[in-house]
Amino acid sequence: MIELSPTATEDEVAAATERWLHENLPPSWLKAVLDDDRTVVAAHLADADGMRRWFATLGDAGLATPTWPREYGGLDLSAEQAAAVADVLMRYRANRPMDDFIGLTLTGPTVLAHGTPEQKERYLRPIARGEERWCQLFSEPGAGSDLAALSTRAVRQEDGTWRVDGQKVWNSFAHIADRGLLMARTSPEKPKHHGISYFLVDMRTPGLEVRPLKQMTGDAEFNEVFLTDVVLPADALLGEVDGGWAVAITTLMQERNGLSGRPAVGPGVADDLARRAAAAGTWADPVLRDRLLAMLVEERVLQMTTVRASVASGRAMAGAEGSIRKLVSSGLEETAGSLAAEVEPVTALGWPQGAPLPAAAYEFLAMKQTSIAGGTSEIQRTIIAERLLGLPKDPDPEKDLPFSQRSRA
Amino acid sequence: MIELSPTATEDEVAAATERWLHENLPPSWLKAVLDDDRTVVAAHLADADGMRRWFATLGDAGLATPTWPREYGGLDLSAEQAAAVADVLMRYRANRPMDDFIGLTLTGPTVLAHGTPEQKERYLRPIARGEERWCQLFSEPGAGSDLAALSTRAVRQEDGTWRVDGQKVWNSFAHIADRGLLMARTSPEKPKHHGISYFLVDMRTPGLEVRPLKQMTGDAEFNEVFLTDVVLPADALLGEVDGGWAVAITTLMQERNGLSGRPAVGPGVADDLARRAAAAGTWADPVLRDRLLAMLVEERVLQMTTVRASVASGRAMAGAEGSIRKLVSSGLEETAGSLAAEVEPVTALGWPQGAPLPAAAYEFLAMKQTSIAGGTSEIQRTIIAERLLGLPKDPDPEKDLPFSQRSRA
Amino acid sequence: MEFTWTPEQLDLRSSTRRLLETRAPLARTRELAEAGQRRDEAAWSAMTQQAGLLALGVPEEHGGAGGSRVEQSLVFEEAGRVLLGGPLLPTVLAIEALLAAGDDAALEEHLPGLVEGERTATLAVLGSTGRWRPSSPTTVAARSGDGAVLSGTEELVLDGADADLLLVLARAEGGPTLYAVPRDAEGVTVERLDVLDLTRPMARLHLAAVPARPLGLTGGGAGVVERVHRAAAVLVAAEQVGAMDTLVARTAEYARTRRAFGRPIGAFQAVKHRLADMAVQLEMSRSAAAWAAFQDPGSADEAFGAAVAASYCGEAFLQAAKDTIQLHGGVGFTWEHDAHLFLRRARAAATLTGPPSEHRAALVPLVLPDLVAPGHTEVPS
Amino acid sequence: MEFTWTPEQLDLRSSTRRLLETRAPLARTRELAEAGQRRDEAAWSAMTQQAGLLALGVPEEHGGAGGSRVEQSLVFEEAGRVLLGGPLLPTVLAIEALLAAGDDAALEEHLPGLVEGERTATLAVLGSTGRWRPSSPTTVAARSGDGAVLSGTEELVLDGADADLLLVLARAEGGPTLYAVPRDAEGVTVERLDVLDLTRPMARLHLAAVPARPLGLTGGGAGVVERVHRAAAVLVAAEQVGAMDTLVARTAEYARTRRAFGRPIGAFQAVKHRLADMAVQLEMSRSAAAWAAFQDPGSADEAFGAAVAASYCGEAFLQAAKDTIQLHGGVGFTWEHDAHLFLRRARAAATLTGPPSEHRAALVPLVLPDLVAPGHTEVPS
Repeated sequence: MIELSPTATEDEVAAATERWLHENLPPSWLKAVLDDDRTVVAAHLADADGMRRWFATLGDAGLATPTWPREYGGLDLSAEQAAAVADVLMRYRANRPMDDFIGLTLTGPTVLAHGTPEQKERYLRPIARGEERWCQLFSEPGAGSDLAALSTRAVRQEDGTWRVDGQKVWNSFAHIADRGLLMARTSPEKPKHHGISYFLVDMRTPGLEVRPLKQMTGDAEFNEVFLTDVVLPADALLGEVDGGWAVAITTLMQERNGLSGRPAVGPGVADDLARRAAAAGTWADPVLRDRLLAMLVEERVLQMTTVRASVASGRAMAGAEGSIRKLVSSGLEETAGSLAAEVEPVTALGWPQGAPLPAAAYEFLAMKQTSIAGGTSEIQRTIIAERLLGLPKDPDPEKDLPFSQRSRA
Repeated sequence: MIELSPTATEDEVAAATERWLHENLPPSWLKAVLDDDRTVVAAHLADADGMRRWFATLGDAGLATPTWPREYGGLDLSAEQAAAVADVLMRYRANRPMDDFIGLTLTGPTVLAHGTPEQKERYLRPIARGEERWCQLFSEPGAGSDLAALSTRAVRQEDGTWRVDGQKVWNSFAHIADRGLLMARTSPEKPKHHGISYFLVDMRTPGLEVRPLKQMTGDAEFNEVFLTDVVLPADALLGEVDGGWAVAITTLMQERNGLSGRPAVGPGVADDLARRAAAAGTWADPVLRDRLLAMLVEERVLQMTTVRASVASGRAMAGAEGSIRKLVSSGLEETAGSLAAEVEPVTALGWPQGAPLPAAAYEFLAMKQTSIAGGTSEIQRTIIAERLLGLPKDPDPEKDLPFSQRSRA
Repeated sequence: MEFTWTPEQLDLRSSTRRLLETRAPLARTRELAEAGQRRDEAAWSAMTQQAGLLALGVPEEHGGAGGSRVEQSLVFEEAGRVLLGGPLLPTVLAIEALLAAGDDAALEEHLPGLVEGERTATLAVLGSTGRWRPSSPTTVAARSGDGAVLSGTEELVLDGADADLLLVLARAEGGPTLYAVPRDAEGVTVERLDVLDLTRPMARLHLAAVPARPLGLTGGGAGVVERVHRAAAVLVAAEQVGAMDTLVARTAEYARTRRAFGRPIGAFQAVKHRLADMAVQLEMSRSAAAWAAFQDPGSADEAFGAAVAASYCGEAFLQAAKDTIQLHGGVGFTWEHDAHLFLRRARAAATLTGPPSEHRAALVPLVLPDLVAPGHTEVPS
Repeated sequence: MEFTWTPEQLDLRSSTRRLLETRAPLARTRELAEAGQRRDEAAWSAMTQQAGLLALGVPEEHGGAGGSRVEQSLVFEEAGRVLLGGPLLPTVLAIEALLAAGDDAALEEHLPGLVEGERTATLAVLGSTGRWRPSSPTTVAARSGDGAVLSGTEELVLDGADADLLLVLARAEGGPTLYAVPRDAEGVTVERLDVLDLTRPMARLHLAAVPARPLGLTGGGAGVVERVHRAAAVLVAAEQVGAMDTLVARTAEYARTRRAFGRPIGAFQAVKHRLADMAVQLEMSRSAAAWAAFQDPGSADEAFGAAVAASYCGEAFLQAAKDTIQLHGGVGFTWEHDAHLFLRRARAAATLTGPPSEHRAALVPLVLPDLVAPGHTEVPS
């Protein structure tokens, strides 16, 4: 484990991380990074065994999970210090991949907050060392924005185990995950928020079936997960029986705390679109040009806002900061997708058979994804209005009704 | 009264109206119109006595209120036929002025639908002949979009008269009106829609005070009306006691039935703005130009929609047509006001002391008026969603509560 | 008179709707799209040979039904409702081009087969830029003996890999000229494409000294293509209205039945008001598309109506498709849901008929002619 | 480092807020506006002589407080909150111009009186077009003996009827040059205007052979004015953030308390979501304005930050002012309500700092220099 004072400045943290990398990264990898030799770096990243060993080294040093407590494989660093670590790791391509996002960012803090000592011992270190990958089993076909309307059932058996039946949807990484975070209804006779429990699930449990879910882009980044007579051990329960909603809140609050490095203001998607417009000849259109520049401005202002939110004295968005950023970036993605198809109008419409979708077509088709996934833009506006402005909550006439008595479509 | 078959085509109606005008319009006026001599026409329009006589002639012929029954001064014409009449009258500048809108368009149909024979006799002919001008006393400071929340009280006295106290607001023409349409609460112990009555009020009744209400433009088109111990005779009541809401619905449904002539597709506000941009040099800005043209397109499409709505076979907007047109035209007015200030940026910012507001400044300041007055854009969207698309109604948790028990700010 | 449909026209609308609902419903459109097929053969012959839909735009002296743009537009509105794709639009536009070129021999040769649906045709008039620039085609016609040979690349050719007849616009000595080329002519290389709008197969065509027959007057091609461009704008606008109508009806139905937070989602103003805006834009689009269809083909009023309808309906449909996805939430983003078929169509249609800002710029000489002067206006190139 | 304010800076913000809340609250702004007065004398001397707000932008060697743009921007944010108008902005910008011109004699002559608030100054640099075109001024400087005389019309001169000193940009032989002119100089005709933004008196100035003293180098005026334009963009953006903050707070308060249909109107999503969008744009604007203020005056980063802030905050403020009126309904449309004062300010500020699309176009050479090439870009003229 690397030694870092809790009062170290971000620059000191970055320097210490860099020193450690120079000492611990396989020499050929280090050299390739320093020489900017992308072929060699790519070869390292493609070497599964080598990466497994590297993640173990990284995890043992506490650098994969720097904000966690030292006893569970972390370094007790602040979010700002951790961002400095992430920054350096990314520069050396030595960071953990996106596939590990749920384990590192959601499972870790949730188990830390609600787990028994045994659960912490069992689950945290394998995440820190990259040995187990996680997915999230929350949304259901009938419970999207209104997550607490979920109807997957978990029934306690006489032997203390749980039998689970239901269907989940929009589960990223479920097809490659070892474990999952599951919410299920344990007491349908209670109001909807009060009858849900939270489980830690082995994805290899019999009865659990993962099917890819094809999106409008043609990709299948997400999955559907069907649970049929799935039996979970008693200690799969995280937190109290029927106390799952509070546990889920912890998970949901983490969604925006990814280790994404220190924010900066610089070229983004709009700059790329402008260059593509120049190449396609559409930059000559003054109306399109102004729209591209308006997008560029908004993108930069979002970056500035992200920088501001990362600086203690700049924070004033009182709990709604993540929603503000998500709302704006969803809008930007929609704008980018619309513009992409106008910037390269011919390319977006047809391409050689069997070739991958051109960027313009893909961006156009994917533009709505962020406005919907992870809480729709409508939900974000509601959160902002309620948390930041203190406006009254949207009514839910069935909030206090027993779940089993609610109206159905 | 002029003779017209109920099956006359619009062109036949127009021709008959024109013939009648040639026979009845004062000869110098007729000549001035035919010669396009605007000075002489203006002199006629400014001659109060002459206009009074003319309105009497027009009214006696049934042409001021062609859709009304013949027995009350109308001609039993259809809306399409009446539009043909209005068209011709406007062409000869022989139509009734905007100041008479409420009497002609709101009071008439409301009294026809809900009045006693005595009330019809008393009120309708003076409207048809231009002898009495009306205003509407509905909105209150605490009851705007939620009109049924009005709190002006009317208490029945032992002698059968009503004592009224309260305050009204946004009353066009109240300062020049002879009579008013008043809604007041007669039974506060009933739910809000069920305790309102509707009265026909003499605006000269003691205790009734009209004050001009200055708008952000600096104009005072509207008034506030204060009612203090105003005593109304028993026969001021229109419809049943506590049945005022149904009467008011009749009035509100008429708001868009003004006799505005036959609709057409042609140059509008956007064309004017484009020409002003050319004069100011801002037409050279391609981004502004595209926005002006987009407004021009929308304005033309609204005209096309108005034409469509006026043709029987084109109607398919099922009761929401007025709301659609109001919503779009509010948006256009807002766009026009925004554009005006960009088209003539220097003019809009400052002008010689004491000179009237330049168009660019006035249009900019007035741009929000239509989005708010006569039912906000939010209310129009709600109406469209409920009537045209059958979406569920917005909840009103206090709808069925006695008015006196409702929450207050 | 605008917006006054005859009983016969209304019958045509109903019979077309019934025909498409039974023979070419949206579910069938999806099957064809997923299988990469251009048309359902049985439905095609029902539409052409039985219902005679392709004869609507053809004068009686040429063996057609003598219908007007109004009839055609009613048919395309119905076609839009079920996202009918394939050879219908390109063949109708090719017929329009043949009629506009006024070349009697060509009409006699090609029209009967096309009208009967036995053969199909398409336009290759956007050149290598994929944009409507009829005065400056990029394909070149060179003289060769008595006739001409064409060389160039043609982008975004609808049904280009399967249509029997290609109408190609090329730069000739006397000016832009339209040529007829059999698709299987020597020198034509067809590059079949994967497409954004899954309902409308497209190809890129490479022409290498392809022998071609001129249609109508040499140098008259630009005028013909401009006229066809307007027809395309008017018919596509009608199609967009039909498509939007499906979107509004389906999304409203979803909002009435899908529940969240104890209520149908249609009770939330965020949903309700967005749907109201969709309905408003649909009604406005309906007016614009119909108004354009009621104008005389070739008239300035038609040019105006086409530009208004193309810019308004194109943007409205794109917005409606996006809103449909947003209001459906996750399910709207899946492949299984039809929303993306509409989104794809909306984008492709807007590109194929030309960007809305170009249509708006085209209005200036029509409605603000005094503002067309050096320094006053600029049509984006 | 961006967004890290020192404790002294935060103190400055609080003390300025207290000062303005007591001496120049919004209600006082309205009184002055309705009476057509340029300033409250007592408040002005409290701001200048006591609080030294005008010294913030002046280096210590010139007798100032040596503050940076960050301090100035904090003050302008507070001023925006109460829509403080009058001579503050024009005098601060005139001081900026004097400093940028670097003419020691002029600094010695003018700076002390301006910093102390004893005298006021303004810029007359927009010429007869009312637009920022520092390379092509419309006022002309002619030689006259040793000095120069200026002739021309200057539009949109803030506080132009009352400011003691005018800084005029004129076309001289050696290029655009800035000149100092006492407002009461012979040949200056002041046309006091009625104004849209009631808080900021404006005048049109007619100069007829007015004797003037050049500031700094002949031909150096364009650079000076460009620098001042950027300062104006940054400070006005801060002011806009303050003003928007007032709007969001007041509108949210209204939405929490005003009831309709049995609920506070803030429970309706149409209101709630519109307010959320206002809050988002406020937070975004806050970031943009502060980021710009943290950049070194004169640097390319400042030019970038100023263009971003001016275009973003200008449009956001205008939208917030419109939304405020919409969400207040009828009462928001009355003269008595403050909403229109904000709407007026928003419009005037956007014109005075230049149209957003111009600021966006100015970004191209800064962030996409490879796209500045013939045919690639075009700055609207």
